[in-house]
Amino acid sequence: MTKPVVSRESFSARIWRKTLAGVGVKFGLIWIALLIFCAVFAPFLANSMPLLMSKDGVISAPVLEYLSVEDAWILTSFFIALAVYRLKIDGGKQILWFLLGSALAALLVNSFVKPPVLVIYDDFRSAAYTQVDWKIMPPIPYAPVDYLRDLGSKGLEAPFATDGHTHLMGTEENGADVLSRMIHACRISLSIGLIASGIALAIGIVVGGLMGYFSGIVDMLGMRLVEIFEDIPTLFLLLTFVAFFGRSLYMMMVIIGVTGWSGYARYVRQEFLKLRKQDYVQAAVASGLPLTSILFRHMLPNGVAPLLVAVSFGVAGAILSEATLSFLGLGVVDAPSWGAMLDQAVKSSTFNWWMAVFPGGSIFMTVFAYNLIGEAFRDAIDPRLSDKAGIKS
Amino acid sequence: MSQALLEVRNLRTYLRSGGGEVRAVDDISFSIPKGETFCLVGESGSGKSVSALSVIRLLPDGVSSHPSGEILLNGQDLLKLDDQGIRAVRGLKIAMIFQEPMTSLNPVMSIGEQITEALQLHHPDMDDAEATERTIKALEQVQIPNASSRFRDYPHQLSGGQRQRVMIAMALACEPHLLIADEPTTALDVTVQAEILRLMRKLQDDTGMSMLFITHDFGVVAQMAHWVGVMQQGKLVEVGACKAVLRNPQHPYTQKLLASVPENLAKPVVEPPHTEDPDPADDESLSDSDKKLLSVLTRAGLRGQAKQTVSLANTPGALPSADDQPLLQIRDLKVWFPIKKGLFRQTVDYVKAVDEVSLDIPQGEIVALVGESGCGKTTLGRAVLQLEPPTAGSIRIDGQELTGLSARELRPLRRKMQIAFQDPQSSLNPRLLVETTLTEPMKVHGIGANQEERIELAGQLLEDMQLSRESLWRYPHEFSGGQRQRIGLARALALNPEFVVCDEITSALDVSVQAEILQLLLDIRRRRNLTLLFITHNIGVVEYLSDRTVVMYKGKIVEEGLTAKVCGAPEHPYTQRLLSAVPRLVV
Amino acid sequence: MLTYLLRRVLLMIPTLLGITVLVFSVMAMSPGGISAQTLIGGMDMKPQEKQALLDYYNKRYGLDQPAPVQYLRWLNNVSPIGFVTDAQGRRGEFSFSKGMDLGTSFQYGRPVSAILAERIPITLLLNLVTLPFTYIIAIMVGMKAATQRGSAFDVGAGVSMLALWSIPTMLAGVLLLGFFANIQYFQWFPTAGISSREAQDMPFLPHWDEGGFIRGFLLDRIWHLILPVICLSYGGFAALTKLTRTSILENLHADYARTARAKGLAENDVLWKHVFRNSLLPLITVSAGLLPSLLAGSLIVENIFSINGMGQLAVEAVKGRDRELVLSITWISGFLTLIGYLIADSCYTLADPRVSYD
Amino acid sequence: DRQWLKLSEMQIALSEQAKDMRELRGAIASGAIAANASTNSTKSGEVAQAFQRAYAASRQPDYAQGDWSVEAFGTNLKTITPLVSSDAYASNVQSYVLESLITRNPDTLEWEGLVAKDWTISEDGLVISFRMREDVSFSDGQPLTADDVVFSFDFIMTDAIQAPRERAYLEKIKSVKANGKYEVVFTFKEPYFEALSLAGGIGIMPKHFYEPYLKEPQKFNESKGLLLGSGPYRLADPKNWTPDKGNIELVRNERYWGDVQPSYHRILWKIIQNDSARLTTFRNGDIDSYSARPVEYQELKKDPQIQAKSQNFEYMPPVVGYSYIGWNQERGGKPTRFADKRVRQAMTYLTDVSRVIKDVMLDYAEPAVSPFSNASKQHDAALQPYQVDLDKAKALLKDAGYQDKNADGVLEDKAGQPFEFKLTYFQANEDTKRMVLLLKDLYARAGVKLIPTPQEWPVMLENLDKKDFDAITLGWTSGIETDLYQIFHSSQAVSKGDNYVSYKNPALDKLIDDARRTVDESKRMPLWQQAERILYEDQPYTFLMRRKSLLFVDKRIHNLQMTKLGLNFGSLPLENYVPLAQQKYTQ
Ligand SMILES: Nc1ncnc2c1ncn2[C@@H]1O[C@H](COP(=O)(O)OP(=O)(O)OP(=O)(O)O)[C@@H](O)[C@H]1O
Ligand SMILES: Nc1ncnc2c1ncn2[C@@H]1O[C@H](COP(=O)(O)OP(=O)(O)OP(=O)(O)O)[C@@H](O)[C@H]1O
Ligand SMILES: [Mg+2]
Ligand SMILES: [Mg+2]
Ligand code: NI
Repeated sequence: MTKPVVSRESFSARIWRKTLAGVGVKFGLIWIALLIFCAVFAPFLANSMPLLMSKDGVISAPVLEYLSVEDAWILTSFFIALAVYRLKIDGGKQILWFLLGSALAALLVNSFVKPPVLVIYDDFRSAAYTQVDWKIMPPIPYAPVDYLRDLGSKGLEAPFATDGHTHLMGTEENGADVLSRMIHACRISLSIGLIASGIALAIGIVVGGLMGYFSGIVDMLGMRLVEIFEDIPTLFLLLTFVAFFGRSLYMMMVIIGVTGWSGYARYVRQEFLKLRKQDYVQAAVASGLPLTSILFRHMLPNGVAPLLVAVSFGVAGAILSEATLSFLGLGVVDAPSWGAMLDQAVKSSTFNWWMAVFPGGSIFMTVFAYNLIGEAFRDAIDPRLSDKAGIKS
Repeated sequence: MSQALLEVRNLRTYLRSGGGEVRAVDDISFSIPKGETFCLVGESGSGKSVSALSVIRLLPDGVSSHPSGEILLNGQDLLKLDDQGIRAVRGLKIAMIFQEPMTSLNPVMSIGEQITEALQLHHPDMDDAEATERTIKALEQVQIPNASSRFRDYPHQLSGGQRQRVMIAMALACEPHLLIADEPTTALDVTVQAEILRLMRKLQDDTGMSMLFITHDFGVVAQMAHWVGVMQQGKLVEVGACKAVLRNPQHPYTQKLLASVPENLAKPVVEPPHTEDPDPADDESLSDSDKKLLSVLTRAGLRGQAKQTVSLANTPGALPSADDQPLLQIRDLKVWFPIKKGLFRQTVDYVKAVDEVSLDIPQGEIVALVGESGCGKTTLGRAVLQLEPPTAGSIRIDGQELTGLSARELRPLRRKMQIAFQDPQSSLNPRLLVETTLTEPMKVHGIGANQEERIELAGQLLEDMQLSRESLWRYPHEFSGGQRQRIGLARALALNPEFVVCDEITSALDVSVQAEILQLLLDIRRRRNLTLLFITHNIGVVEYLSDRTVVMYKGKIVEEGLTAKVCGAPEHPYTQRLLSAVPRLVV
Repeated sequence: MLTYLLRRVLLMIPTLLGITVLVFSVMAMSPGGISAQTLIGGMDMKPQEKQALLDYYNKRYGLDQPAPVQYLRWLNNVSPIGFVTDAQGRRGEFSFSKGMDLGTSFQYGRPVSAILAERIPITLLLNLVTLPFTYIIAIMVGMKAATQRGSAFDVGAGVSMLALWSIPTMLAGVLLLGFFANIQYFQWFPTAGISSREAQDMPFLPHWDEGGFIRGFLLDRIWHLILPVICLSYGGFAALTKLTRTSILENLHADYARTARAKGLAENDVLWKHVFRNSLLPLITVSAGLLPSLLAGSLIVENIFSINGMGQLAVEAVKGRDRELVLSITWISGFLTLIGYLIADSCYTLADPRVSYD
Repeated sequence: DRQWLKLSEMQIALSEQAKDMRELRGAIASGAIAANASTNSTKSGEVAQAFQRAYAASRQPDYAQGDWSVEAFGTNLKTITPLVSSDAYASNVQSYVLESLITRNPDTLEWEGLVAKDWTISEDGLVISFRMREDVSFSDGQPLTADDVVFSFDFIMTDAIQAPRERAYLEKIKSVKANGKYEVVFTFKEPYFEALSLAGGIGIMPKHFYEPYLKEPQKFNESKGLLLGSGPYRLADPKNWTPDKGNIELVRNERYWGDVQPSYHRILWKIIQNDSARLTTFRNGDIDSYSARPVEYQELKKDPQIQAKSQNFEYMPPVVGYSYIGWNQERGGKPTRFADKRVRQAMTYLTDVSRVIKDVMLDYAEPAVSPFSNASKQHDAALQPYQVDLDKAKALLKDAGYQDKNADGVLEDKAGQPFEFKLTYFQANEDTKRMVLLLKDLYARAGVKLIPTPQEWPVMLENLDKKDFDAITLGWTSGIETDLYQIFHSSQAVSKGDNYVSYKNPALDKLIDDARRTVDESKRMPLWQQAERILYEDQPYTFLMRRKSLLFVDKRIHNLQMTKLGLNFGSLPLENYVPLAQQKYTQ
């Protein structure tokens, strides 16, 4: 009489499939993948030193010699991530393995990688590196902080407008190659979004979960805390924190995270309040399952979907926050960042289109990509479409 | 039937959904004479609503198509009308009432406005005063008390039954020739349902309109219909005069449906449940009895009177003797929900959901808990399981006091008692495999030495529930409602509890599925010597299933006794009223 | 309703306290923290002079005391009930009606309340213009998208709204300014400020005069506000449009809409008479939540368009470590937001008969 | 005295160059004590010396009165009340309204009378008495008398008035007395080489207007726009200007007493914070001048639109400040690595100033040798800027014990600590940032690691006061004659003193003390030169450069001339005008 349609697909798999069905989201994912690629392989894509060269018969790889601790760590972590993904370990453990692996990598890298403290980029264009048998240069032969002193770059040269050396995207105010900085800045843009949102998410889930599950007085106090962080304009809090605690990149991530959790907490709370009344949660309680299992196994996974939507927008927001901070003069100093570059463009009173178009465009694309993913995700978990999955809204 | 007001000929309605096309209505023909009622019955999804919506042309434009057929209202083919034309028919000649009185009224418009809107739409020359007057009259007609003062009320200020009356008033305001009612009482309490049905019959008598009445309850059919059409998978498998069809169903499907009605179910003859532990030999007898059961069922469907004899078998002698300590002992249980108001949310009053209830349930007994909606049935069940902290009173299971225990102290005791929920949608965690749902509690309570063993146990459990073992590796959304309900039951039984609360586990299901589950329950009871607190509002189910019946009214138990006695000769006036409201399939 | 309002107002107190505690501790923990040293910005004083000034500030604001004590002092001054303090900062008797004293800004040397009184109206004006503007556009687009679900307009609107969301505000601001207020391209709008200097002498409404067309104060103000308002609002379109669209879609298929159709109502009437009002409800609730983000957004917009609002003031105050100002700005903007929520909730009660607060 | 306004502090506040003139008028002193200067013979009899240039301008054939001067400020003004205001913008506004006794001639750099007719200085230099013009009145018509001068001094010296800066500055004056209605006598505590400018430079505030505020000093201290004086322009409402107006507007003082009436009808300042908005506004022709950064200047010079509408100027005002890197010699009571003279010299050898000027400033700057400008008489022409010399620097560092012992590219000192230091700079200045990045690369060549450390103004101030930094780059403004005491005297190396690099040299101290006491210029200059040589040798700072002013001015402004004080744009008495045909604002 009833012919059950057997689609042997888990709820999350279905959401993923539906999410991925859109066109926009594919574009978004491709863009993000491109960013990840750039972030991981930045030193090999844009650098002043040869990738490989042979001088007097001796073959050396200067890029590796000059590989910074950070570069090395990111590379190893990336490959660990690949390996873990390939190994098909079960969901939760994958993350654990990855974290363990990259922590180990951090330790090893810190103790073994010892690049020179001072890098004089001009030297790579001197005889020691030019009079060689052969050499392979990275596709963009300029490091992001190579200000081309020896080439007498005065900065702000339009793309291709330069004599002798080509800069595909021109140079920025200090004379560095824009494309090179763009590539290296992928790291900041990716990490600031992910880490900041990660921090915010962690705080939000804990606070919101406790509020939602226990309600009552916990809820009441928690809500006040949420309101506090909500009512002060985030940017203002950011400004205050950055102004007062300095402006390192990590600080910035922490700060964007610490100030951005209130929205997530609200979401989680709302979901948990709703879920608490769901029969299957009641059944779990009736079965005498421990609280952690109820909270994290039965409630969180069911409440997490709308949260993920919020996160994808949060990641996008964090990237914009970084740009805004740069605009207010609180960005990072020397490190390449899109926000700082865009800031140069909007602050300068002459309109250097390449300084606005490339970094501005990348910020736009990245934010847009995250938004597209978020949007697709939101449509995928739309309650009207997923009523059959057990969460009624 | 030259007198026919509405004549549907060879109607087909196809709906596009996803990639494919659903033949929701597949070549049906019927006609409704003036002043008479045509009832459409059939299981969920059989195409009743789509047929009705096709008649009034309310199906979404882009999705539906009518490859063939005509719908003649007074000889005019509705399918050929343009938008303008059909709008003139809607409300004026054909009106419709929907199932959900809660959501079918616009929440931000007063009920008066909504009715006058309909009036003025079809009588553009009617001025406000007259419209108001007519509206109030319409409200009075449907017996809304103080109609003139309620004119300005918003839907949320009315009870469910009143809202449905407003819907009827709205539908009748323009005195349509045909009223389509799509399960107008399904969402209502039996008592309210009885009133509404009575009202509708009266109005029909007064106005002489015709009705297309959709329901899945044969009891209602028996009360309302002049004509009956039985639908199955988009087809009208049987059409005829009401009495003829109910008494002498021709089509096997109609027969099966009628047989599944609890009143018509044959109660399997069972030996006293408490005697011995079921021995392995039982397994064989089970499959035997199953076969027997099925054959009895089919035959019983034709006779319909088997029930009487079977319930006689339910003599008190078959029950455990009363001096044994009861498995569950409830004393003066109160569950009061504070109503908080004012500046500091101080408690100003209580909703006395359960108020001084005392109840004993001996081992192995099935106790039915009945009562109207909101009388506190669920709350009582949840309180017994300590899902709702009782305000006062004591609950003992096996002599062990439950109230006042901490969550940790309670945990080992949870093994003994479990609960199964009404809503098959939300009672299973959609993110967990059936396997996890079943084995996780086992693990916590130390059942089964290792995971393999637990999976084996879970598999067995599912087989008991007549589900395949492979179901373990599926997610809840891959099952139908009835299957999910069985998994929910399996979860409750996974811990091998002595006592299970079943909270309206069948009310979301079709009759035929309901019948399966009920038989399953009896079977399990027989094999496991299970004690059940069966919460329901369906008297038919009560009579079929339970040994003893407890009637609740406004948080208190008003009557309690053997089912045969309570249902046969109710003492308390409330119980009498409740029972008389139940639409019976008396043919 | 009244008790509900009162209760909400009472609940604001812990939140506002929390805000000030948070901000105060951030400032106290920051490098330099709140010390009189940062107040002596001038480089042109002798060491003794600086010391004297330091002592003066220390005495006046109690900056040499431990942070918690300072905070309590500040709180006492700000709260309308508390101990009366005299000019020397000595504590007098307890009073319930001593009035609020927001203190004196370090940078400006003027009472904070006076400074805020100048700035708040400007920011409020900006936001109160932006909010309806955002709503009108979002509702119009959202509605069209919902009724034409799946059409090119629907898809296009969805994508372009999302794209707008993704444009960094400062880029948009600078580009708008560079293209629409620039003689080289289109000099349609002014570059800075919220009114021309002549506007003060103009009549309020535009009219024709013998000298030609007189813009009038109102039109002048609008003319100045257009670019900033666009800049502030475009980011908000995406979320609101989406919300409108889903909300309308949901209601278009709601049971009551079907009832209305069954009555014989035309589709347009169903949309406007029944669906529209119900669809607006979720939009009301989010309106208050937009306020903090608008306040934050005005930080940049005010900078680009040289508008002297709270945003600018906030940046200045933070950069100048102006404690009294920072504290007051934060709690007042928090307060405004909370009031915004309250108003939104009250509007909700009005719009939706089902909700009643007591 | 604003002599020691930090250059970069001005950079925050100032971006248009007219301020040079304002600065100057308000402040600068030179040793040239033009004794018994008097209203000497003038070209046209009745025109006073101070108005000669303005008079000449008004004789130009295309001279016309009318039009407005419209400028932009980069930040909102907090107040324009004299004394209370602290930024250069406010003093710019005030310079059009308040006048002082004397002013400096832009051609000769000599002092000449403005409100004063002439003055005499006693033999010991302790008493200066001014004879004042008798026809001077404030813009409200009240005559300006000696009482007002005395009042101005007393008002400043009143403790309750918030004018600590001015009080500190006038501290050397013992008393100011009126001698009759039009003579005022200043008595000094000790001989001081800048006594004349000190006394003559006080802005004269009308007694009748400001006196009431002595009773309510708080009201004065908190006021936003209390500004009334005798100058060529006035506030339309001298009491009620407020910052929220968004602009500042001065109107012509119709009662102006001067020999030449100013040309513009109004002076208007708009507030435009955003740089590109300011440029756009200039492009649109809505403001009259735009001061550019070097990079911008180079671009804009090529811009046809800008070229068509404006005239551009690049010039080096004599009072332009110099920028430097200060090497902190003492930290936490212990000498730092920069306490070693060889290290400081090495750093100077490494600092390729000419490259900085070329790359960062695009040659719109000249190298600084010492605090004294090359044109100043204080400067010893024999001293040449240090030439960059990597080998010499390396040798010096080696000599001082620095070597790269672990071959990581960074030098280590004897204790094995790497030679790395933080260079603190003010974050908001793009050119400084570029320079620091350049220096970082330059120092790297010698194995010295520079860590750029941008800081906010308050944080930087605090670090300066606590002497908590490694090295810092900032700027000082110069005067026509520059006093070294504040910055290099060892007595100022205390907490909160301006000798925050803790540079101590007894020989230099003595020279400074002597020079300051010497009123006779011919004896004083050799002392300064001697002091300069010590600084040159010791390099407590690495002196970097003096920047050119780069300015675009609207073409309709006429009679722009270069003087010894720089461009005469906006200098007072007003010399610029707009010919009738080009006038834009008619009101
Ligand atoms: N809008 C729609 N789009 C696609 N398919 C639909 C739509 N509405 C109904 N159907 C399908 O048409 C078939 C008939 O549905 P219908 O609502 O008429 O059943 P019913 O007999 O009224 O059931 P119930 O008793 O549950 O109301 C079902 O298979 C249903 O899934
Ligand atoms: N958590 C709660 N807070 C306040 N009141 C509650 C709560 N749960 C139930 N109630 C109230 O207690 C009363 C009894 O509710 P209960 O759910 O037990 O009724 P029921 O008999 O199960 O009804 P139904 O047949 O509709 O399921 C109702 O009036 C209900 O509104
Ligand atoms: Mg139906
Ligand atoms: Mg219930
Ligand atoms: Ni839903």
